[in-house]
Amino acid sequence: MIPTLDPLAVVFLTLMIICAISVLAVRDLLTSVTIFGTFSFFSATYFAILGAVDVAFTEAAVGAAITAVFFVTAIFRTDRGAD
Amino acid sequence: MEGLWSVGTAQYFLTTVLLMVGLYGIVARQHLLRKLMAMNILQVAVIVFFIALSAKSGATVPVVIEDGLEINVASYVNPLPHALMLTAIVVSVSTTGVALALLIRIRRRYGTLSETMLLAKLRE
Amino acid sequence: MKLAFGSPALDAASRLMTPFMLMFGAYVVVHGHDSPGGGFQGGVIIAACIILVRLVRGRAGGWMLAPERALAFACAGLGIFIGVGLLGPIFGGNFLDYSALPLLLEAPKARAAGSMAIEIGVAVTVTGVLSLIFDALVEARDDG
Amino acid sequence: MFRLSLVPLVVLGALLMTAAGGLPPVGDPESPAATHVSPRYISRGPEETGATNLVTGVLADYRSYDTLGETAVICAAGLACWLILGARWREDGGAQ
Repeated sequence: MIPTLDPLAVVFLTLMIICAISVLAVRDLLTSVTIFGTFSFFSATYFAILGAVDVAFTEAAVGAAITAVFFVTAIFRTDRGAD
Repeated sequence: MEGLWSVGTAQYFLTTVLLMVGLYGIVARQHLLRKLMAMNILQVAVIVFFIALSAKSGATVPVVIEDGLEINVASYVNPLPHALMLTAIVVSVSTTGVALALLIRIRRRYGTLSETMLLAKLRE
Repeated sequence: MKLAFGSPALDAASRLMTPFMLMFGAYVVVHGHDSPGGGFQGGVIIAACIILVRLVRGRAGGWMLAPERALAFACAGLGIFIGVGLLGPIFGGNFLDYSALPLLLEAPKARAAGSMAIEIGVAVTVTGVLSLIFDALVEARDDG
Repeated sequence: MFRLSLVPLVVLGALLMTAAGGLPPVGDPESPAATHVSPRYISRGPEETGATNLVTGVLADYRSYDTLGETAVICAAGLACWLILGARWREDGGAQ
């Protein structure tokens, strides 16, 4: 009754949760931003598995490139390493 | 309750966990930049939920390939949540930019981005 | 923040990548009707190209999109959008109804042309706004 | 105070977990989200909008009011960011 779907979706959701927890747990802010970019790539892969190619495209370009660059710029403008 | 942890339903639970991680980060973390990252995680969780609603098993991406024939609705995923979430992603990046600008101004004015120190300075 | 952190390898790589990124961005905007893509994605890719050159070569690279000009780009994109939308009522249709445009085409083609114009406006806006936000974050002055 | 703010968080998490069990499973072709307006978008989209990419058709044609408001929002965001941080006009004796 329950339709089957690619089990890879669950794998990538789990990876996203692990990345999200480590974004919040890591001490250094730059490391945190890097893991956030990884998180965005995992979410883009998840969207591509579910068939949302446009959303995956946008998420990969925006989340991994533009948002990470903005965060790195803001960290260099303020303070790095503090929690 | 059979099939509760099947592939189809487990994604909702995992999405809820992701949303709660983001919400916990907003509540519990001290540094304002990290709160902003947690807010981005929460936004991605909402987007994941909408995209999960749009999926159909056995369907393909919403680009029509057959020409002139009768289009089978069940063989393409639902394009409406994709269009809505596309705008949500672009709005999220611009709100992140505005939030970072505000954070830079706060840092300039008060010299810190930690929440407790900021509240202590505000009370003086 | 040091504005340019160019090294010979980064410089050569950015010079090699820039035309392909611009070409790919334009392709994604224009071909968005028949393949995954559209105004948002193409605008983001072009903005990423501008930000890349700005990061590697700094302000001296000649790719500096001045904030006033970026703001003009953003407002021009919004103006293209509203202008194309207002062409509908002018020629007797509804707002944003592209099938009323006098294009001597049958309805689906005219609607495709109208939404193409809108996608170009969206791409111009996204490029301008992202470049503007990056510029504001980098150029933020340090005094209170 | 901090522990107190965790209480609604836990309550909300439990509520969402309970509610998630009642949703149609991911990939269900008969779910309410897939049967309301989207069959029209899929079946008539290419001949009405001229775009074989259905997402572009929905974004730029069926729901272009949505896109118009969204473009206005990001334009306003760019303007706000520039006014918060740039503010060149302050140097030549403007406001403040």
